[in-house]
Amino acid sequence: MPKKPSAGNTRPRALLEKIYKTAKTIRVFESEGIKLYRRGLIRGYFHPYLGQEAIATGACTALKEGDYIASTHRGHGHCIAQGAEIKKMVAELLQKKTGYCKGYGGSMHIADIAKGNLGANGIVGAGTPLGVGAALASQIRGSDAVTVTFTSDGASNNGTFLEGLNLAAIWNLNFILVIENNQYAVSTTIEESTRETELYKRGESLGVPSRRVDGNDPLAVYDAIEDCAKLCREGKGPFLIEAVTYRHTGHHVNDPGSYMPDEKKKYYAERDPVNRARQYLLDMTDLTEAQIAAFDAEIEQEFADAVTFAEASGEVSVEEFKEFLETY
Amino acid sequence: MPKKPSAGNTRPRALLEKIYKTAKTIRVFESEGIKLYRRGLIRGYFHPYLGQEAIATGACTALKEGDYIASTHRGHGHCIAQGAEIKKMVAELLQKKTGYCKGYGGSMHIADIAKGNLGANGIVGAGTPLGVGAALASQIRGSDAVTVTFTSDGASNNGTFLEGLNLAAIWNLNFILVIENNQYAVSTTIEESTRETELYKRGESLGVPSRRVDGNDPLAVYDAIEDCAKLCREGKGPFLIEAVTYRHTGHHVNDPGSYMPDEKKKYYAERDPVNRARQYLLDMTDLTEAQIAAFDAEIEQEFADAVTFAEASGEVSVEEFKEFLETY
Amino acid sequence: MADREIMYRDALREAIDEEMAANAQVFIIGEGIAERGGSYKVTEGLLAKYGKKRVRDTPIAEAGMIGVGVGAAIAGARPIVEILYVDFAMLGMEMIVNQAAKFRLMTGGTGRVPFIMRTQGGTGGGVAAQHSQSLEALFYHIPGLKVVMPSTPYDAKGLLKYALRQDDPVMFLEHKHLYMTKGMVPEGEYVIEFGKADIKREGSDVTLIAWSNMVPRAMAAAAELAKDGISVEVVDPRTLSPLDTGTILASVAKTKRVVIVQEAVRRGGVASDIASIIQEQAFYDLDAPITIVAGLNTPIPFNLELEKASVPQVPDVVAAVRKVLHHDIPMAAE
Amino acid sequence: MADREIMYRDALREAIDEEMAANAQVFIIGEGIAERGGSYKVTEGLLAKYGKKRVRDTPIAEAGMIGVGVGAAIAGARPIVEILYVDFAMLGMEMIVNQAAKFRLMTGGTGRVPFIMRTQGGTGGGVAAQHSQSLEALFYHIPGLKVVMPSTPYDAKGLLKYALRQDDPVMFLEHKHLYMTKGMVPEGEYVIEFGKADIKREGSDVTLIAWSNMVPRAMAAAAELAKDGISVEVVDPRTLSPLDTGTILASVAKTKRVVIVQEAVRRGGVASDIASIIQEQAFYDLDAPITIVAGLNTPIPFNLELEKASVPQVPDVVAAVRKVLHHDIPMAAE
Ligand SMILES: Cc1ncc(C[n+]2csc(CCOP(=O)(O)OP(=O)(O)O)c2C)c(N)n1
Ligand SMILES: Cc1ncc(C[n+]2csc(CCOP(=O)(O)OP(=O)(O)O)c2C)c(N)n1
Ligand SMILES: [Mg+2]
Ligand SMILES: [Mg+2]
Repeated sequence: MPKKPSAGNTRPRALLEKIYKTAKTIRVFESEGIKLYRRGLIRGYFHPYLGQEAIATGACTALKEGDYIASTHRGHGHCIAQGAEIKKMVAELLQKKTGYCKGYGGSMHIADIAKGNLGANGIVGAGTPLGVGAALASQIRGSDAVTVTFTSDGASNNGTFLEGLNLAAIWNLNFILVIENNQYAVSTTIEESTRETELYKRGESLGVPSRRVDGNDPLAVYDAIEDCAKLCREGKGPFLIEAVTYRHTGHHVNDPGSYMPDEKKKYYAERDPVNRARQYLLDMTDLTEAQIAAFDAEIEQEFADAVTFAEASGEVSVEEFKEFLETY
Repeated sequence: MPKKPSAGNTRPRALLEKIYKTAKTIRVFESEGIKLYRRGLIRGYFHPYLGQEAIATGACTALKEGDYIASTHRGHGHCIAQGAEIKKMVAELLQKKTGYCKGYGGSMHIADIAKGNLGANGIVGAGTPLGVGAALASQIRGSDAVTVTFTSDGASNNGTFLEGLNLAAIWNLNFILVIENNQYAVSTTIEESTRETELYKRGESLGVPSRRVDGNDPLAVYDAIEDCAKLCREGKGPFLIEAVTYRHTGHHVNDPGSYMPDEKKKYYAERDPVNRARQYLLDMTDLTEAQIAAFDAEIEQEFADAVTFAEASGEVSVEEFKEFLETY
Repeated sequence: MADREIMYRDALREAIDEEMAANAQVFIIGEGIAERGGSYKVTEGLLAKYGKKRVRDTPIAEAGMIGVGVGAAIAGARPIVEILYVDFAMLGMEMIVNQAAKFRLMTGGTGRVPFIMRTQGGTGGGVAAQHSQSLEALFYHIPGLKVVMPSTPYDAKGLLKYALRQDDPVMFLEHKHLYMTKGMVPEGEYVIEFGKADIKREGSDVTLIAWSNMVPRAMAAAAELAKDGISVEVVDPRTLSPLDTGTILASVAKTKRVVIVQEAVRRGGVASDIASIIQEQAFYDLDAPITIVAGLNTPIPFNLELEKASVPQVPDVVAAVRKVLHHDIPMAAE
Repeated sequence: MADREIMYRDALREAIDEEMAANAQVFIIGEGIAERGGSYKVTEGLLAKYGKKRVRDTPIAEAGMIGVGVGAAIAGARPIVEILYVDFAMLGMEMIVNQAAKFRLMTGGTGRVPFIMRTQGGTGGGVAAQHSQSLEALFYHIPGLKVVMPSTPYDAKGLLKYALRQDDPVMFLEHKHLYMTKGMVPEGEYVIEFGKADIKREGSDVTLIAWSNMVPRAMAAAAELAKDGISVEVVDPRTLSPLDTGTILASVAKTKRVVIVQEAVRRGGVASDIASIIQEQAFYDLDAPITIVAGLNTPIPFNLELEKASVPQVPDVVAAVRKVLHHDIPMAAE
């Protein structure tokens, strides 16, 4: 499945740099976030995006300002790729008033409406109709904005998949459904969940042009979304992209993932999306290892600063909460 | 689309007779029922099955005792084909205590559990998971019973379609989903409801063997269901059959169906399922027109007797109702 | 400008029409609402006026329609999603309860969801158990949802216009029996704010609280009781959430006796909640227990007589008022 | 046979295990319940014992799972459908409300639906707005559904066993905080009939009604109040539908004062309904308004302190009891 970048040595450095930095930022956010979780600083669910960075990175990088995304319970990566401020994300995880949702939402509900991110979601599958709705709003107001909903193999067995995508299709919306097929829903394998594991076929059966891409290759995802987004803006939407990938960890921080076979982990580790983004930089630009190491350091520093910021922040008080509720 | 019976002149007379009588009984029930409705004897919704008789008839005739069906809001035909007593059906429509549901249910809720009919349903799409449930119950108790859910083009855009059929597929249930594609949901055409009007493809996208048949040909439906039911009993279920058809009337008794183009009505009238069943009798058996006319007379008499029976029946009293509610 | 007598369904149409004309973000989707003008003709003519982009027919996909409406609202549009029967809204409960109602809080107040679900409930015409429910209590219990139940053309128009201008998800619950009822509606522009009960009839002996299709029944009961010199105050909350407890408590302070009538089943209904509030906040005002006249604890039967027996009729309301009026302090009481 | 102290989750497992052993029609489906033994380990070991036919993992398809369960029940099986969070049951509301609850009436009593949905609700652990709801009121309002909310291992086992032997759809609502709590459970066979409240602590000054995870808090409050000589009777209805009004009214007749505590939001909750019943049926027994201690009118926030503030804590219950006890008849009252 891993393939060479589609167009040889021809990508602009700015693009490759952005892709690398985004993927790496997600990697750092998740790895360091897990440490914060283990230190007891984060409560609730934490579903790491480790291993799937290519998808959010490739997809969001291909979008324009004004476009929308709708995300999942595994939403940190999408949020970062869509341009969120790391410190506001960390503050949210730490339940602080300076967080994206003032600590009301947490990991599963971070939204960044200013950036067009309609939010993570605690309900598997919900992002599909929500994203279609954003695409519908765009069409009604005559905007050519595109909406990408990130969804999952598990969600493709849920009724929201059929209903949402079918509505997008009959209305020719600027909508792209990205199925992140990481081959598991918690510990349930995709083979146990459906007979037809080529999920993109479900899109075809609704008359939606659909295809599979290597979900560990940020450029493959970028190309697919760029292509679909362009076609959307020409009135040819919607599209479905199935991006095949694999988690590096268990389902959430407390899941050891013992059901994940070593060979598969190894196979995908060899196709690590962050490494791949890095290799693209080395292969296609003049950037040196040292320069990339400097990027890394910057990214790590940004995260460290975010933690400092978040820890120094206060929480919404019960009084403020009750005051807010008076208008609820 | 209309095709000759698959196997020439080789069908047993008993089968053809049963098919004709069933289709004709449905035809009479609906035509006469509409008259009762117009006379004000029936309240609520009445969705005639006129024009679709081949489907219920062909399908239920192919089933065995102990098999289940789940039906729709357009459910009289399924109920009759599954062996219901006409008088209890008429009594139900007339709100009488002697009806299948003692007058509590009405047209949209007639069930005949003894005959394996899990009931009509006022919620479009609900029959799919319900039927899958019956198939699951059968599998768990080691029975080889088959369940047929009759569903509709409209319902195929509802989440229940995906969720129900997918569960049947992963569990290899003895389940057959029959989509009665009459090309409308009320006045909304199938082309307005979906881009891919070949609905059977949705089954394929879930790994379920699926095909289209002529829904106006009772033998084509019979053959398809007999075949699928046999394969189900060999552990090869589930299956999906899309039966293409057309209503003779509007959506319900009070819908003039003015949106239905004359050419289409004419096309399907020429392929009238009851006529077709009748022609099979004439072509493949020794039965004479006169003998068939005698069947018709019998069927009409049965309906007339049913009306007499129903009209003479009493209603559940408010006191009896309240007593029943004490256990509810 | 003059008042005219128009039907409830026309009042609703005017509200949608005026707000669509005023705000390009307003649009409407539903089954058979465009070409066919809707099952109750509320949307008739809107397609011709506003075009296919803003007036759309949908497939039978209630969860999807509601979800799409919620998503469009989050993205800044003002969708109206028409669901044919409130019973079918159960298919979209997830989107209503977990998404629409919670988004504002979950985003710390930054996200808003100006989503309107228009639908209708109640008994009528023998449409049986799956097309006759009164489910307002389900929405009423969910923080973040506004629940609106107009009983007259005037209220219907004013409340729907207001709904289309505020920023929270609204369950706009009409009644199948009311669409063809008539009432006076001004020609000119007006809106009715949420949380303002309307005293549909003033009175001094008993407070009779009713909403939606129970208001005409309450009014009929009040008229009948007036013949016996009993003065009934009919309070129509119009919006259940927010609930105008001020007006209710003021009326109770005056009458000391309360009957609440709802078409929904008694158990766990909104009437119980209103009763619980009154007894908690006006305990010493009450001269008799608050009486609830409500639907029986049953799905609605198809049979006409049983259907009627399942929901409050005028004589039931009359009897309940007489009962609370003639309520005597039992001998054995302290 | 002796009693043992076991956990709530173990009691649930024993109930399922024993009933699966006794009745081949009983089966269970859910997400991760087979191989993984369930998120709360309730179903651990059942796959090995009863095999893949009767213990099945499902895809993420709550509407489908619930629908399939209802269909299987109609066809005579006894399905248990485990839904991970009650919040997700909203996806299957149509099947619960329109199919499971109504089938018996719609068929004139001939059809039965012995369908059990096991799920869990309530706050705990920062799982935020879409994983923390207490939604019993939604099911309570629907005629035809039984609503069961056990607070102890003993009740959990006895009620679940009973549920698996009766013939109506049951919403079996567990609490995420209770799974690892312990209690005495006999070794031997027993069932607990629906509609029998349990007096968890006898007392004479105030009736404190609580269910599910509010029972331990009510007990803690009662213990604290006892230190001040206040005698609190804690009544746990155990099943909300059917509701044992007899036991409740008998307690009220004795104490004359009532506090009801629920984790769910105040508005439109079951507590309101119970209050409305008590005030209607025991008006002259009451020496003070019935006080409800309930969740705030809000989706549950992620932040720990705000989460805690959103639902009743022991001090809230203590304060409410003191309030109804020291309730003085206001000077101005008649
Ligand atoms: C409707 C719903 N059902 C169940 C869950 C519990 N749950 C959270 S994540 C998850 C697995 C999701 O698998 P998939 O959709 O493939 O996404 P992934 O976790 O692999 O990214 C489950 C079952 C949920 N959040 N929402
Ligand atoms: C969930 C749901 N939505 C809407 C309706 C209202 N309704 C009743 S029949 C119908 C059209 C159904 O079309 P289709 O599914 O194709 O079946 P047909 O009437 O053609 O047999 C609609 C919209 C319903 N009963 N249930
Ligand atoms: Mg997955
Ligand atoms: Mg159709």
